[in-house]
Amino acid sequence: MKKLINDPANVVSDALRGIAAAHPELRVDHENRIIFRGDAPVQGKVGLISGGGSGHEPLHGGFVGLGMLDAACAGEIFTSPVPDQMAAATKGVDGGAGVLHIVKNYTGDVMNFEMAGELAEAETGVQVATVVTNDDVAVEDSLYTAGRRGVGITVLLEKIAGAAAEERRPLAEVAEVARKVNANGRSMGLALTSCTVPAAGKPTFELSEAEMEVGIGIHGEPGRRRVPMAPANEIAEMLVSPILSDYDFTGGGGVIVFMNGMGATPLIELYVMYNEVANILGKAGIPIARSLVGPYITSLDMAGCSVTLLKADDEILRLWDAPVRTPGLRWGI
Amino acid sequence: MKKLINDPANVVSDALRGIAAAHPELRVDHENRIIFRGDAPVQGKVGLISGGGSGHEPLHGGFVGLGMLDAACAGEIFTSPVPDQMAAATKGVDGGAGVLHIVKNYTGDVMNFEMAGELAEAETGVQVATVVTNDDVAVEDSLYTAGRRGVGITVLLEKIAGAAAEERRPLAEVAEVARKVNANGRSMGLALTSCTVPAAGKPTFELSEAEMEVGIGIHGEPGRRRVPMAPANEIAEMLVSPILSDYDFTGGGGVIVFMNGMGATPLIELYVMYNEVANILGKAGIPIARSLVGPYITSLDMAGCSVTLLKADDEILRLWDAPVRTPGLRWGI
Amino acid sequence: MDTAAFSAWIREFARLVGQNKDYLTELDSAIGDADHGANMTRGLNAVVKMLDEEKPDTPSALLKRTGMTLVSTVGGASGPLYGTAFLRMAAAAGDAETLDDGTFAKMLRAGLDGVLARGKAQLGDKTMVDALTPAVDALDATLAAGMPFPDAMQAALRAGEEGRDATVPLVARKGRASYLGERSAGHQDPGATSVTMLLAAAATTLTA
Amino acid sequence: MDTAAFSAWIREFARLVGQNKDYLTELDSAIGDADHGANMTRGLNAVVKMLDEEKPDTPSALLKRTGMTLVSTVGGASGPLYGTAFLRMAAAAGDAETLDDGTFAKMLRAGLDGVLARGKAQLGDKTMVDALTPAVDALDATLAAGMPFPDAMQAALRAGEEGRDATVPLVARKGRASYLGERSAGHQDPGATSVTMLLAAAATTLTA
Ligand SMILES: Nc1ncnc2c1ncn2[C@@H]1O[C@H](COP(=O)(O)OP(=O)(O)O)[C@@H](O)[C@H]1O
Ligand SMILES: Nc1ncnc2c1ncn2[C@@H]1O[C@H](COP(=O)(O)OP(=O)(O)O)[C@@H](O)[C@H]1O
Ligand SMILES: [Mg+2]
Ligand SMILES: [Mg+2]
Ligand SMILES: [Mg+2]
Ligand SMILES: [Mg+2]
Repeated sequence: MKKLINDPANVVSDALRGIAAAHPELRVDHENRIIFRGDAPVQGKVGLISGGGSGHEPLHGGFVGLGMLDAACAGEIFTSPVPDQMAAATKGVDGGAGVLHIVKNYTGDVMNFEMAGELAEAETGVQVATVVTNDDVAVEDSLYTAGRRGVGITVLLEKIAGAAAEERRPLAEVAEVARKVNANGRSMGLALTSCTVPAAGKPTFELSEAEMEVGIGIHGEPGRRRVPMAPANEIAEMLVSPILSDYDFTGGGGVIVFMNGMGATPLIELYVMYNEVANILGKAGIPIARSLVGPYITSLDMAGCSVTLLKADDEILRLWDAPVRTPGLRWGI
Repeated sequence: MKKLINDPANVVSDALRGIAAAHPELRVDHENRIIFRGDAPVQGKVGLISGGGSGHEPLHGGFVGLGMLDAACAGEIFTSPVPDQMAAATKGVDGGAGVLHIVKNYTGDVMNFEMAGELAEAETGVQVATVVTNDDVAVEDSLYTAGRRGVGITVLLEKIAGAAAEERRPLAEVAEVARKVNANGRSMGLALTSCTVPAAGKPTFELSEAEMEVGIGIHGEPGRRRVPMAPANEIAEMLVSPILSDYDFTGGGGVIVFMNGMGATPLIELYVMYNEVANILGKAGIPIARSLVGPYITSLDMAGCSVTLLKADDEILRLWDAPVRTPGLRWGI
Repeated sequence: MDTAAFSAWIREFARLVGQNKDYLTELDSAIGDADHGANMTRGLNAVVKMLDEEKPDTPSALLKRTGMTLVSTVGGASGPLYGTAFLRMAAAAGDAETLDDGTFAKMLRAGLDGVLARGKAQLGDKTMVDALTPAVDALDATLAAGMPFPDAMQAALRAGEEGRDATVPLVARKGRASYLGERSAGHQDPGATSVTMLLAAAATTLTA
Repeated sequence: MDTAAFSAWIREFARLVGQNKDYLTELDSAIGDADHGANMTRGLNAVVKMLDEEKPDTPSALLKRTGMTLVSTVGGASGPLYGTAFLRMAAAAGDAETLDDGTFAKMLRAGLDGVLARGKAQLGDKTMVDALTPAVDALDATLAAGMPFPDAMQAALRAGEEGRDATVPLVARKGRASYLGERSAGHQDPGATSVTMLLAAAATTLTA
C-alpha cells in the first residue's frame, strides 16, 4: 500500500486538519469530526447536514458552504459516523427552521442517523427531517433487502436542496425537493481496480488486467459481476442502459448528467466517457440540460467511474444554477 | 493497461468531443484541436493562449474561459502541440490587443511555440509575447541544459495573467505580471507510481511497493532519485525544503500554496499532505495567503503530488481573487 | 456473575477481536468494505479504556457504558447493532449486583431483540443474527433442561459457531453484502463471526 | 538521385521507424516520456500519405512537404527538429531535378545545421545531434577521399551508429532526458536512434 498518509489510524483527523488549514471559511470541530459553514447556524434557514464514511472526498465535507451543506460529519474510512457526531452537527446548524439529514442508504448510515435523530430531538427538540438517497440501479430494489445504495445522486441532491434552503423555504419543502431529486435520479458505477482501505493495507478485491467490476458502489465492495475489459463506448452502454431501463428520462426538462470519477481515474478519461454517454443520450432522444464531470463522490484510490442521470424540471434547474460556494463545487459567487 | 478509452490513438480527439459536449460555453475546433472561449476573440483584450501535451487535465483546456485562457491547444498525450495549432489559436483569440503565449519550459513546447509565433506574426502581423514557465526546483537551473521544467506555477500564472488581461491591461503589462508570477513561484513533485501512456500500453517506469520517485515532472519521466516510502510529514519536508532553499518566501504578502494531485491521488491524501505543508510553512514563519488543493496539473494516472509556492503581493492576490469561470477553476461569477 | 465477571467478559471479547482483527477485515473484504476488524477493534479498545477509567460498579452500568461507547466509537452497521445489543442487555440486567444464569439468558435475548429491532434482519439474511439467534435459543433450551451454566454456555457457543458457519452458503439480504447478490454466497459473514467471539468470551469468563 | 529516389528514401525511413516504434518508445520510457516511437510513426505515416496524394515532383518540393508535414503532425521536440532538418535540406536541394552526391552531402549538413540552430544542442549533449554530426562528417570525408557514394553512405551510417551507441554513457544536457541528471547515463538516446534509421534508409535506397 502506497499512500500519502502518516498512519492509517490518523488519516481522517489529519485530513480534517488539512481542510481546516486550506479553507478558513469553514469551521472544523476536530473532536466531533464535523465540518461546519463558518457562519453556522444561519438564522431562519433550514440546516442541511450530511455525513458518512470518509474516503469519498470531496463528498461530504467539500460540499459545506453557502448554497449546499451547513455541516458534514466525517466517519472513519468507509464507516458511517456515529450518532454523537450527527447529533452535535444537528444542534450546531439549527437556525430555528429545523434540520434536514441527508443520508445515503447504507445500513450503518441509516441506523446511526436514526439514533442521532432520536438523540437530537430528545435533547433539544430541534425538528429533524430525513431524506435517504438510494439511486444505484446496480442493486435490486426490494423491501426484503437493504435496498439500493445511495451514490452519485447525493452530490446533486446536496446542491439542489442546499439552494432550496438558501431560498429560506421551510423544512417540509426542502425535504420535498430533496426527495424529488432522489426519486428522479439513477446511477450506475464500474471499477477498473479495487481501492485500498488504509487500515486494511491491501486492495479489497483483486481484479486482473483483463477484467472490470460492473455495478460497484463507493466502498470498494465488489460489484454485481465481473466482465472483460471493454472500450469506452461499450462501458458507457453498460452504465447507461440499466439506468434508462429503470426510469423514464424522456419528457421533462432534459437531464443533468453527472460523470463521476472514482478517485484514481484521470479527467481525460472522464471526458472520453462523457462523450460516449452524451452520444447514447442523443440517440435516446434525451436532451442534456446540465452536466458535471469530475471526481465528486469517490472511493479512495479506486479507478473507475459512475454515471448519474437526474431528470430535470424548471425548479431543479433553477436550484442547480443558484450560487454555491464550497471547496468542491462553486459558481455564481 | 486499463483505461476508460476507446483506442489509444483517439484519446485526445474523443476527450475533446467530451469537453465540447459538457461545456457548451466553450467552442472546440476539432480539426486543430483548440478549445476556445465561446466569445473569442474578445475585442480590446489581450488574448491568452497556452497548450501542451494532453494528459495534464484540467490543464490547459479546463482553464479556458472568462478570467483565464482564451484558447488552449491540445497536443497528443505528453507531446507538445504543433505550430499550426498554436498559430490558428493565436489568430482566433486576437482581439486587437495582442496575444500572450504561455509556454511550459520543455524543448518541444518551446520550439513549437517559437515556430508558431514566427508563423502567426508573419501571416497576420498579430503581436505575440511569450512567457515560459520554469518553476521545478527538482531540475538544476543552468544555461547549458534545457533548464527547469514548467509545472505547477503554470496553473497559478494562467489564472493571474488571465485576470490581468480581463482588466484590459496592455500586452506588455500582462506579460510582465505573468513573468512576475513565474519568477516568484517554485514547485517540487513526487510520484508513488508511474503513469501509463495509452500508446505505450504499459507504465513508463517500474516502482516497487517500497519506493517512490522524488523530483518528477508531469510527463511520467523518472525523477531525480528513488527513495524509500515515507510518511506524509517526511514527504512534505522532501518537497518543501528544496523549494524554500531555492527562493526566499518570507516577507511579502505571504504565499499562495498549491497542493496538486498527479491524477490518481485521492483528495483525502492531498488534504493530509496540505496539513503537513501548512505545518512546515507555519514553522518557517511564512503566512499562507491563499490555497488551492486538488488535481489541476496532472500526469495521467500517476499517483503522487506536487507542491507549488507562489510569493504573493497585493497585485497577485487581487488578480487571484478576481472572478474566473472555467471548467477547472471557478469563483466570483 | 458480578461486575468483575462482566468486565472480564468484555475484556476477553476485546482481546479476541483484537487478535482476529485482520481476519475479520479479510472476511469483510470479500463481501463488504474491509473495515469490520478495524471498526470492532476501535470500539472495543475504547470500551476497555472506559472500563479502566470509569470502573462501572454494577453489571447494568458496565453494559450500558459499553453500549454507549460502542455506539459512539464504532460507526458503520456494527456500531448501532452491538451498541443497541449492550444497551438492551443493560436494561435487562436491572439493578442487581450479581446476575443468575436465567437473568443472563434473558439479558442475551434482550440483546438479540435489540439487534433485530434496530437492523430488521431475519434469520437467514446472512448477518450477525444468524449466529446470535441459535446461540440464545441454545442457551435457553439447555438451561431449561437443567444443564449447568458452563455447559449451557458451551452449547450456546457451539450453536453460534454452527450458525456462523451456516452463513457461508447464504445469499445476503441485509447489510453491505446484499449488494453483491448471488456473489455473496460462499463467504462467511463477518458480523456473525465477531458474534462467536462474544460468545466464546462469555464461555471462558462467565463460567468460573 | 531523383525525386523517386528521395521518395523511396523517406518511405523506407517511415517503414523502419514503424517497425521499431515500440523500441523507440521503450528507449524514450527510460529517460523520457515514452512517446518518441508514437510521435515519429504518426508523423511519418502522415508523410507517406502526403507523398501518395501529392506526388511532389522535385526533390526540393518533396523534402519541403516532408518537413512541413512533420512539423504539423509530430509535435514534441522531434517534430520541429526533424521538420527543420527537412526544410533546410529542401532549401539546399535547390531547383534541381536530380542531385549529385556532393549536393546530397551538402543537403544533409544543411539539415544538421537546422537541427543545431533550432535545438541549440552541442555534440555530447546526448541528442540526435550525436548521431547526425559524425554521419555528416563521415559522408563529407569519404566523398572527399573519392569513395563511391554507396560506400560513403555506408561509412556515414556506421559513423551515425557509433555516435548513437556513444550516447549511452552520456549525461543528457538537452531535451527531456536532461531532467534525470546523472540518472540519464546508461541509456541510449531515442532521437539518435531514429536518426540512424534515416541514415540506414538512405544507405539502402539512395545507392542504387
Ligand atoms: N441489518 C442488519 N442486521 C443485523 N446485522 C447486520 C445488518 N447489516 C449488517 N449487519 C452485520 O454487520 C456486519 C458488518 O459490519 P461492519 O463491517 O462493521 O459495518 P459496515 O457494513 O457498515 O461496514 C455484517 O457482517 C453483518 O453481520
Ligand atoms: N535541444 C535538442 N536538440 C537536439 N535534439 C533534441 C533536443 N532535445 C531533444 N532532442 C531529441 O529529441 C528526442 C526526443 O524526441 P521526442 O520523444 O519525440 O520528443 P519529446 O522529448 O518532446 O517527448 C531526444 O531523444 C533527443 O534526441
Ligand atoms: Mg463500513
Ligand atoms: Mg513528448
Ligand atoms: Mg464493513
Ligand atoms: Mg518523448
